[in-house]
Amino acid sequence: MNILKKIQLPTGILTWITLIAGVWLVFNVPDDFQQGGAVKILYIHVPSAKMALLSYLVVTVASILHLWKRSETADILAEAATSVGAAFTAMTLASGSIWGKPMWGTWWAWDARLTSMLVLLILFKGLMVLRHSLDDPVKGARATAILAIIGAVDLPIIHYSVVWWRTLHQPPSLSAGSNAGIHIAGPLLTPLLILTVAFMLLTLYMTTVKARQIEARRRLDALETARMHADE
Amino acid sequence: MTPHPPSSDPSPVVVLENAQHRYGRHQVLQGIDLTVSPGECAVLYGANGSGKSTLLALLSTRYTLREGRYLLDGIDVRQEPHEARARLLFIGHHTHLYGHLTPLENLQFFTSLRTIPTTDQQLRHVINTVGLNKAVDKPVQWFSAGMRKRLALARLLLAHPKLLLLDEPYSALDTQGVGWLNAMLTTFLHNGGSLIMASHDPERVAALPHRPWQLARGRLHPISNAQESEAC
Amino acid sequence: MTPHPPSSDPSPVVVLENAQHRYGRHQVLQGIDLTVSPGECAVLYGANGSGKSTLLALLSTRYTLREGRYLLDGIDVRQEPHEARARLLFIGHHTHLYGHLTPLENLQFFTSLRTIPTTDQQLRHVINTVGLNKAVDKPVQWFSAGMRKRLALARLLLAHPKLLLLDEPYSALDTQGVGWLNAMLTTFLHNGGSLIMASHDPERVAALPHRPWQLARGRLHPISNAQESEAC
Amino acid sequence: MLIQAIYRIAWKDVVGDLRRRATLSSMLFFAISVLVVFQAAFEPDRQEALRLLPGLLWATTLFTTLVGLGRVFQAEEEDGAFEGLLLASVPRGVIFFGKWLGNLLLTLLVELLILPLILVLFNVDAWKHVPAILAILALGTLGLTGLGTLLAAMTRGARSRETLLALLLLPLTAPMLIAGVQAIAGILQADGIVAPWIKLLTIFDLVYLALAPWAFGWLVEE
Amino acid sequence: MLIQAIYRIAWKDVVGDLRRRATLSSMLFFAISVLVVFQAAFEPDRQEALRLLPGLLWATTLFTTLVGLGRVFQAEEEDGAFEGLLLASVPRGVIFFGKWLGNLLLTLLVELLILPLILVLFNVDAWKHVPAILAILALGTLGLTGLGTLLAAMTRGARSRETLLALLLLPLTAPMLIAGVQAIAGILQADGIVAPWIKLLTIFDLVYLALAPWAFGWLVEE
Ligand code: HEM
Ligand SMILES: Nc1ncnc2c1ncn2[C@@H]1O[C@H](COP(=O)(O)OP(=O)(O)OP(=O)(O)O)[C@@H](O)[C@H]1O
Ligand SMILES: Nc1ncnc2c1ncn2[C@@H]1O[C@H](COP(=O)(O)OP(=O)(O)OP(=O)(O)O)[C@@H](O)[C@H]1O
Ligand SMILES: [Mg+2]
Ligand SMILES: [Mg+2]
Repeated sequence: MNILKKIQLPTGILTWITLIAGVWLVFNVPDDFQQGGAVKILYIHVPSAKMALLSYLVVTVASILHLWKRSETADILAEAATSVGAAFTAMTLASGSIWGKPMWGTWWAWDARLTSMLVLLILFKGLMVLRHSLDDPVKGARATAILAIIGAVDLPIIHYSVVWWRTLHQPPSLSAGSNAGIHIAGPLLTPLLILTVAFMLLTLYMTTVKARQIEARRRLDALETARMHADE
Repeated sequence: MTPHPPSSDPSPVVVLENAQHRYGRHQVLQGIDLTVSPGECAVLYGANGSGKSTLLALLSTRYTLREGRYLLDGIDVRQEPHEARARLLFIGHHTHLYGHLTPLENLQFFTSLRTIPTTDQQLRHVINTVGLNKAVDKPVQWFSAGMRKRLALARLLLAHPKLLLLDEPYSALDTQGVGWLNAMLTTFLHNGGSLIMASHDPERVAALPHRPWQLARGRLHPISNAQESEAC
Repeated sequence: MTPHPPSSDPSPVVVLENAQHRYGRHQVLQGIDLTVSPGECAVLYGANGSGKSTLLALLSTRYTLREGRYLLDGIDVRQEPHEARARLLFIGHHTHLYGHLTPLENLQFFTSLRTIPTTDQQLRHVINTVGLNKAVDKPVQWFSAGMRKRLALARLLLAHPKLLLLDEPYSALDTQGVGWLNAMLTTFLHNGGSLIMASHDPERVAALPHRPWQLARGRLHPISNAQESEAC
Repeated sequence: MLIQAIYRIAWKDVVGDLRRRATLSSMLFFAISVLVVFQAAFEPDRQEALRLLPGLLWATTLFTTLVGLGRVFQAEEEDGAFEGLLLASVPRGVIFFGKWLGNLLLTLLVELLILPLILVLFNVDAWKHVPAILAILALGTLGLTGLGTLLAAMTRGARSRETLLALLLLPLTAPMLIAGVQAIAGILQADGIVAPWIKLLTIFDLVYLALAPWAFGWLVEE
Repeated sequence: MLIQAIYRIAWKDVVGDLRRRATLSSMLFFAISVLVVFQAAFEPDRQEALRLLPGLLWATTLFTTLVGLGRVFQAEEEDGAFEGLLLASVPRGVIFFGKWLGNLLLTLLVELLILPLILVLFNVDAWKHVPAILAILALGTLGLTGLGTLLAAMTRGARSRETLLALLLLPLTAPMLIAGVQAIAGILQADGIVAPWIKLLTIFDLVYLALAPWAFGWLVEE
């Protein structure tokens, strides 16, 4: 946990620098001929979507570690990444909806990617609720870890949904070899890459802060019980 | 083992006449007569399954009396069960506690439902008295058997019933708990309360002035203190 | 109150070394050492909430031992909990009974899960022995407290464990039940079984040859038979 | 006095729940997953969605209520807590209304949140009818939760309880459901008939809420 | 030996239930009332009913399973019965499969009975596809009940348990639901695609039934 304390400030600073740089670039890039001003949402939407998926991946890995090694650190990491991931998932859904209105003429459509992303949000919620519904925190942590691992089947579904099904949603455009859909051209690509890095740093920063918070709260609870059972 | 003088108090707290109870077709109690005066303690002995808990359930109004007469403090319980309930307190095999609430919250709920005016400080004091001060903020579901029993019995210090009904109050209590309970009950009787309890433990009851009864084959008989140890 | 001679049997049934248990961060047991030889009965005394039931849960493999060593009949329980379970029988505060099944069905389920070969006639005989012949076809949910306890204890006559763990076995039993239980336990010990029980009732334990222990502040100490009545 | 007791009982259930923050939001997310299931199962197109909207709303409300009913007496199951409640000297009706109030509040909150969501997710343009729809939902919910609370009390300690509860609730609420669906459908159509259905809903409410406390008193008697 | 233990545990749950005749019939009637609710809520015409059939079947199965999950560990809750089961010297996986088997059998029976009912009630002419539809339902039910049993074990003793169970089960089964609906829809159409959906269902079954006993072992450890 010490390492978290050390990296918190530097990541915070780096996050701000890249964020500001990215945003500056975004407002100095010509509007897309086809999409108009609305394209700027891309710079929030795409990075938050990636970070949502990344966070769930972190939760899964941390859950496996928690079960395997009985590591409490892994459990704290899983809990922290769950809140962060839920926030990014909500952000993806919100930004996607806002973007969808001008692009598709509707806030929402039940296409595979959108639906599976909604399922991811419900899953995150389930993880958060389950942990606190079981009164024994040890059991809560273990049940949550198992649920997270089972829920991980949703990740490939989200990612490959645009390939497996004919969807309204944009197929992958950053990956090499894709030739369908709109390609994100050079001048648009640079700020997107910078912002993706910025969001990655932001995720790291938020997870760090959250993890330290959780750790502190658990330690406080421990002190509380210790106080209660002192002297006996 | 102070034998209680046969009392002929003019206004008994409990008058039960010709009471009976059936579970389906199984007649558990028949022709039960029981009179208890203020300050008197009646102890019910009887083999397992003889109907002690059933009799207490009848007295507590938990089961409705189908035949016979039951006067509590002059009130006809069959007519006004509601009035009767305000005058009695029953602590049975079960503790009537909410597992997800702390001792303090459990007692708060208890007093507020019965509109007993108390302050949190008083409640804390009561919790201290029964030796649960260290667990005052711990949800009750994590209590040991004896701790639950102690908390259940703590209600005795809050409600001031005319009639107290206890089902095996000594079970699960340690020596200190038994001493504390007997002290509390002595005060209660001294202040004119009436007590009816079921027990298998004549050694522990011995510290209280009491009148023993035996339940057998559905009928209730007074017995002498000398017969106690065989009756239970 | 026959004091048990300090035994130095070469192959003890239970060897517990430096055992400990925590609920969350609340350390209930620490550095517990306990050795029990065949034919020996160890009685655990201690105040309410001192950790007797917790220690029994550890010994029963219900809770997993995190630190220390636990050998049962030569088997390392941490390695082979499964093997250990086949050698012990635990009857705790709870009766482990299914309310919707009759006594006979409950015992059938018990024996079939443990693959103890029995006939219905034998089971009926056992039910008679514990005095439940009249209730043999009645679903257990309608039993009185003492009748449930009797049925729970009847398992003792079916399983032939090396180690028997009992948590307050005398509670809810009437005098006849206590006599019957003590007779049964004496036979069990005589046949070389080992018994560990928690109790608050030195008067009733006195009928068995036993060695008393006290649990206080999370530690287990041997005490003399003279100290028993203060220890519980 | 009695009001205070009702409040205390509801408080123990609802506020106690809300304080732990789990219940309301998990009911909401449950309702969302019911929507996902409907979509996955029926895949209505836009035209169909408008027609199915009233049914969707009521079916979601119904399942949310149903799934929430187990909770109503859950806390009372442990260690004779319900017995303790019955032995307090409050009339049985008060206990019933305390339990009902807690249940009602949660269900209403969920409805309030789920309606706009449905409109967005199924792409239905009925925003100007939202207040009227909510009013009808609330009207139906009064009776629905009243009946539900009674049934939850009735099936306390029963085996296969959830199934039984569902089995009893669904047919009994079918008439309310039809009335509710028709009332909302009436509102969504320009020339729809609404008034008689609302009258019907009101009658159901009154009957259930008048009968329930009395029936409850009978149920807990032993 | 182990098989026998699985059978004994399932026996205690199912046969014990069936003998008292309550569970199966109440599950069946519950399924019927779900159908009534669907009918009241959506009022599909005959043409629509054919299109909605796969969804109707799966939604009914899903809700029936969901409502039945509370039952799976209900008998174990009382008086430490589950603890007793864990202390018997059978591997944890056996206990899981015992519980699962009981659950599976009941759900399959209900499906078997409900399918002809749906065809009659909604007046759909698909009798010649009955065996194929049943096979697909059964395939999906394997994984569904496996996952459900695991979640029921996971939420033992949780607060607001039914809501939680529903909240966890529905999103996790959404992919299976889609696959199941599409497979049956494929069968009903002359030139429908079925094979890939069946493959998907099988994969889900295998994954859930391989993970579940192992996860169960973790869950009951203390
Ligand atoms: C609520 C609606 C939406 C949701 C839930 C959503 C979800 C997602 C997700 C999860 C990703 C990341 C996929 C991955 O990395 O595997 C993504 C990427 C993307 N989305 Fe959306 N989206 C929505 C609406 C939109 C709209 C309206 C557009 C624009 C027409 C759009 C354009 C994109 C683009 C260009 C990408 C990057 C594609 C790639 O490189 O993979 N999205 N979206
Ligand atoms: N599941 C649990 N979670 C947290 N704390 C627990 C749990 N079970 C027991 N405890 C705590 O551990 C301590 C010991 O409990 P235990 O039940 O072992 O006591 P005991 O000696 O059996 O008491 P009694 O004589 O009352 O039965 C108590 O302080 C209790 O509150
Ligand atoms: N709800 C019930 N339904 C049917 N029979 C019941 C019910 N409760 C108790 N009985 C039966 O009534 C008889 C008396 O039970 P009761 O609990 O009153 O006995 P008790 O004297 O308290 O016994 P114990 O000393 O074991 O606590 C028993 O035979 C029991 O089986
Ligand atoms: Mg009794
Ligand atoms: Mg104990």
